[in-house]
Amino acid sequence: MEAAVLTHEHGHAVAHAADHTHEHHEPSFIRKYLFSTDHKTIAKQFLTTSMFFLLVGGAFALFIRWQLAYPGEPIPIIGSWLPDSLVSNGAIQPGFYTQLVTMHATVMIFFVIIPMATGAFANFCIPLMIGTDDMAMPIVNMMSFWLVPVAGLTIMAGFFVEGGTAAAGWTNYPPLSASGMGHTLWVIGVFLVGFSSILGGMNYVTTVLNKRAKGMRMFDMPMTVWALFITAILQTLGTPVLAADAVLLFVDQVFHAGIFIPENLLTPNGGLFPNGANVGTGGGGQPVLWQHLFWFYSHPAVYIMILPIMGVVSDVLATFARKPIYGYKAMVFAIMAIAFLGFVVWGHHMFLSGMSPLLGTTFMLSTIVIAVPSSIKIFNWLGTIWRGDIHFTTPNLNALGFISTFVCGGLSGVFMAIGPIDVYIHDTYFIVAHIHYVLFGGALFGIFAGIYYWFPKMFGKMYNESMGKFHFVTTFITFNLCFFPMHMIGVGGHMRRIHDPYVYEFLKPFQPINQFITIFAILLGFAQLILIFNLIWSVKFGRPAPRNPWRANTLEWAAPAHPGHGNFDRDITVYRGPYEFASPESKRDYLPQWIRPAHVEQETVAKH
Amino acid sequence: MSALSLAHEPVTGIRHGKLGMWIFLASEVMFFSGFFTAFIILRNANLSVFAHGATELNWPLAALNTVNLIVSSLTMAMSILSLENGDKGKFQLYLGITFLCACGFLVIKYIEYTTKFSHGIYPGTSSFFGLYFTMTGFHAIHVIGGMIPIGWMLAKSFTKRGYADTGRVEILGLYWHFVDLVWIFLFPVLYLIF
Amino acid sequence: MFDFSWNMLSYFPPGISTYSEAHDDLFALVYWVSVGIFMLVQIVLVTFIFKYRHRPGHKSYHYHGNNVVEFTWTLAPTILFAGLGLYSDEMWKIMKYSSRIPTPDVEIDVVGQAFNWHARYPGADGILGKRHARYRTATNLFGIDPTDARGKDDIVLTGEFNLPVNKNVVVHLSSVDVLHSYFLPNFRIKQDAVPGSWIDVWFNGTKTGKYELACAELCGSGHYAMRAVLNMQADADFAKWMDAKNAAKKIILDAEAANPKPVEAAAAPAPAAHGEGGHH
Amino acid sequence: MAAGHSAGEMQKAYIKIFSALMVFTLLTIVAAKFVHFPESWGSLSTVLHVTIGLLIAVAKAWMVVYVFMHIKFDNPYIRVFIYVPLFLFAVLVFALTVLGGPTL
Repeated sequence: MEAAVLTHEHGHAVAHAADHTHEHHEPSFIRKYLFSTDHKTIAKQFLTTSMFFLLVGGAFALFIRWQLAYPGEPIPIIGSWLPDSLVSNGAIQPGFYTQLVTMHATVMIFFVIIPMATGAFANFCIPLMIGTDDMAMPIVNMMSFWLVPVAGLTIMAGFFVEGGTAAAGWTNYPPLSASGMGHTLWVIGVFLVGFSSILGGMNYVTTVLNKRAKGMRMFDMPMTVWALFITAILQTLGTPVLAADAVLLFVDQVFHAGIFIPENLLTPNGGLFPNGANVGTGGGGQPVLWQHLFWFYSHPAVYIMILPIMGVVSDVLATFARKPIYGYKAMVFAIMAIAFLGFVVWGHHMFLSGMSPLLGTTFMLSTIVIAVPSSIKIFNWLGTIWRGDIHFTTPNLNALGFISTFVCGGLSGVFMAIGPIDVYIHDTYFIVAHIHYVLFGGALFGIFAGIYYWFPKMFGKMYNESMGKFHFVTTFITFNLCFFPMHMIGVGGHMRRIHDPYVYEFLKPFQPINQFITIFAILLGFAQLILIFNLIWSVKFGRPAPRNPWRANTLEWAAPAHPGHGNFDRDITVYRGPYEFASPESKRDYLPQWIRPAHVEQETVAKH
Repeated sequence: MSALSLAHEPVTGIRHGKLGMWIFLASEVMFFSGFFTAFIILRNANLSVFAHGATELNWPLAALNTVNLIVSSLTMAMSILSLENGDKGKFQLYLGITFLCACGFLVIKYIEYTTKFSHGIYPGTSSFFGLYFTMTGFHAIHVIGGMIPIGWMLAKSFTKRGYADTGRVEILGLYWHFVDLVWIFLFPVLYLIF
Repeated sequence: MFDFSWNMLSYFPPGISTYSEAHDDLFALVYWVSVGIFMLVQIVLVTFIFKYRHRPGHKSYHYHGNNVVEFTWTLAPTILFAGLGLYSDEMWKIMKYSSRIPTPDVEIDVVGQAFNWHARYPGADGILGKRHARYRTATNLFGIDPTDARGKDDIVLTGEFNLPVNKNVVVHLSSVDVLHSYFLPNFRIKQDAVPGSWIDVWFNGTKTGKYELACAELCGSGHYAMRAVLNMQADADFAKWMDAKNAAKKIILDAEAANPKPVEAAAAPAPAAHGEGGHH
Repeated sequence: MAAGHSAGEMQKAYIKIFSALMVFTLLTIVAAKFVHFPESWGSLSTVLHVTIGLLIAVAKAWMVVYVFMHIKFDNPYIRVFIYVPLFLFAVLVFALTVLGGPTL
């Protein structure tokens, strides 16, 4: 059936090709856009999919914000469209609210930031930046993408099953998550998206190790590739643990084996929780075991979300400061250190879980050490722009914005690393502020920087610069005004994931702050439409991009303006590191990796 | 365009597929690590339940399966060797034995499972059996996952063109030995020691 | 628009436990260190952005970095952060190590149940009766052992609890269904209530008054309303309140002894206030 | 084929490993099912059974990896893919059992 469709479509495409006097044999629409094995097409598929999910997740966030600012009041316009099982008179019901917080985080983490960072960027950048034609395993690559929409649909299907979708938070802690169809779908979806991540990761590691262009040593690779490479290692080693955890939760949900469910638990109706442990021969399950295995993946996952972005930002900063990366090797070692430490610090998410306090001390010390490589990176970025020649293009603005917000997110992380302080701020809005400073202010600004930076190579068109700048400025301002006050209500004790904070006396004074946050959250949400409009408009009407619009040094700019299958139209040999900006060897202020030394000499200025 | 020399020998000297397979196996080790960690923690918390559960299992059948997998591992290694020597007949023979061993493994597994079900033992019976069915079940899925390419290569080798991609058979071999490896740990941990 | 303060520390609810001050001081230390680093980085960043902006004819400095500088800015944060970690460990030990829990003056059991908090007081004999999960039912949430005489007079309360000030209170914490988290903002206390295990939490309140107890771990749709009130009383008032509760319990126990049919104890949990449907 | 090793040598090595695996399988069954430690040893007897069983399993696994999976002959670089996940597994188990055990 599949094959029949393929050949049928294929025949059509050939006919069309003849009509339009195409020179080359044109693959069918399905082969070209749906089941393409070209890494650039797969990158675009990842990009569009996660852009779509970004809008979905953003909409969920605005629902949440509306409820916190104006609890019990109907959602404007949309409220009346939603079914009564979710809203009453247009106002969000508590059950729907917990589904929203769960789905907002699930979508944003598993279907926006991870696919964007390790799907879109890794796919687009790795082969181009190491000077090769495609990934090592193109078909595996295609499978890696197609698992994402399947997983997304599986999780989204939860909204249409009895009892609604998953509602136990994105961390899905049992026993709350151990019953209900929505939770089972969540577990299946996460397993699938994890499989996609593993397939992607093994492909990226192989590609980087095996397919580098002639002359390119590991230490000639751009920071983006380094970061993506280390991230891919994290993906392949961390994700399977989450997969195993998900399988065990599935066994608990479907067969009630009692792996995470202790003996004799009550359900909310007062009955006994269905559980192998209750029939007499069973043992007590351990809810904390889920948390250990979950965070053993999900802490490295935090770095899966941020490391690629750190690489992208390094490249963007160097290019637009027209200056080599300060401390290239130190940056690489810092990434390695973060990745290694990332695997031994998961317990700081569990200071309150009731685990042994000795383990708490251990995790506290290991976690605080992770601040060191992070600060090395910050200092090196500052060193990079020091005595530079900074051009304020949109990608660079986003990269600079990244540094500014990431410092804040990193420092608020120190509070969480310290156990006794975490006791108080755990599960409050301080954590929410932190995660958004890291994942929105950090990852998303870096993603914007990357999208603008590689847009010309991806689509062969230039994006609209003024619209890009406007998008950055509005996003940066509204972002800070939206998320910074969350630190304050967090210190005030405002819990996260609560449908109506004002049942508590001590939270009542925070309603004006919540309204303030909501106003800027709405503005922030709408500011993203500028980005989407800019991208769509520029793909259609943008000015054609030159081959190397940023006068950058890395190999992707050696490829044609809009590279086709196979990427390069010239042989690629690498002669030097990726950041030879303002080199005295060259008359120009940049010296690409692929220029032959003999060729450079022709334009060399007299050495002083 | 075709004169481009972008496609060159793998930098590490290890074929893409083989390198990818090793990374995948590293990933698989972590996957089973998750199960084994859960097993260790729950076993320590519920020693008597686990000890009782293990006595319900049929260890002679599992021992037979162990032998089964060891034989298949040997024949898999020998089949690669035969193909490298160009001995098509022996390649088919050894790969055939490997396939048969895998079938035998699944048949024995089927007998084990159905006996458990007939005694009223299901994954929900206790956390021990939850883990037992999960771990052996995922191992069995891996066996099936290995049988598909084994069967395909075997079928291909009987066609006119034959099958001569030693690199691919070697990659498949790595996977197959890994499946054996997992069983080497599952056998004592689930059936023997408690 | 609202009371706004740049000083994040001013948002803390008033601290009223013996270690809330030490906790807030530690927080303040980390806060000011962070503010210092934050300001430093932002000022440097803005200065560089302004000073090294692109101007025609301006060329950047070709420089790859310096190992001495790298070493310095690796070592400095290592010392700073490791010092901070080691310094905070003492506070962590005070809050969490069971070996550091002082001799209790008052001991109670607390369990979370979607969406209520229940507490068990030792009753007239001053001793909490034995408990085990296998005795747990919807009406015996604590799993009080029916064969243990010391458990007969235990008093179970829901939603509002009284405790004495200036006494070491030890709470044995658990849950009967899903994870909850025992959050007393004014006491700087938070601890997950984990079904299947009993975790000790201790505090010593220094001020009388009504304080709120919240659930901080998502436990279902009614999570937001899983609120209870903790009434901190002077010693004498607490004793009076306790006596009244014991007397009331005695009447029930006596009636039970006289009447062969067991009278439903006052201990039976009130129906959950916000529990309609609840859990999926 | 492993460089510098003739097919005959390899075949001999395979048969040797195969025989060792068979012997070790027998050994592990005997140790677990037919060796009984004195009752008075109590939980030590369980600990001994577990240790012996796992040691034999590790030895068997090592033989499979070393010879059947060609680690002995292949690029030494591949060993990384074995050591790293084993290290992480060790971290996980160490944290949950040794550090996670005591309540202080």
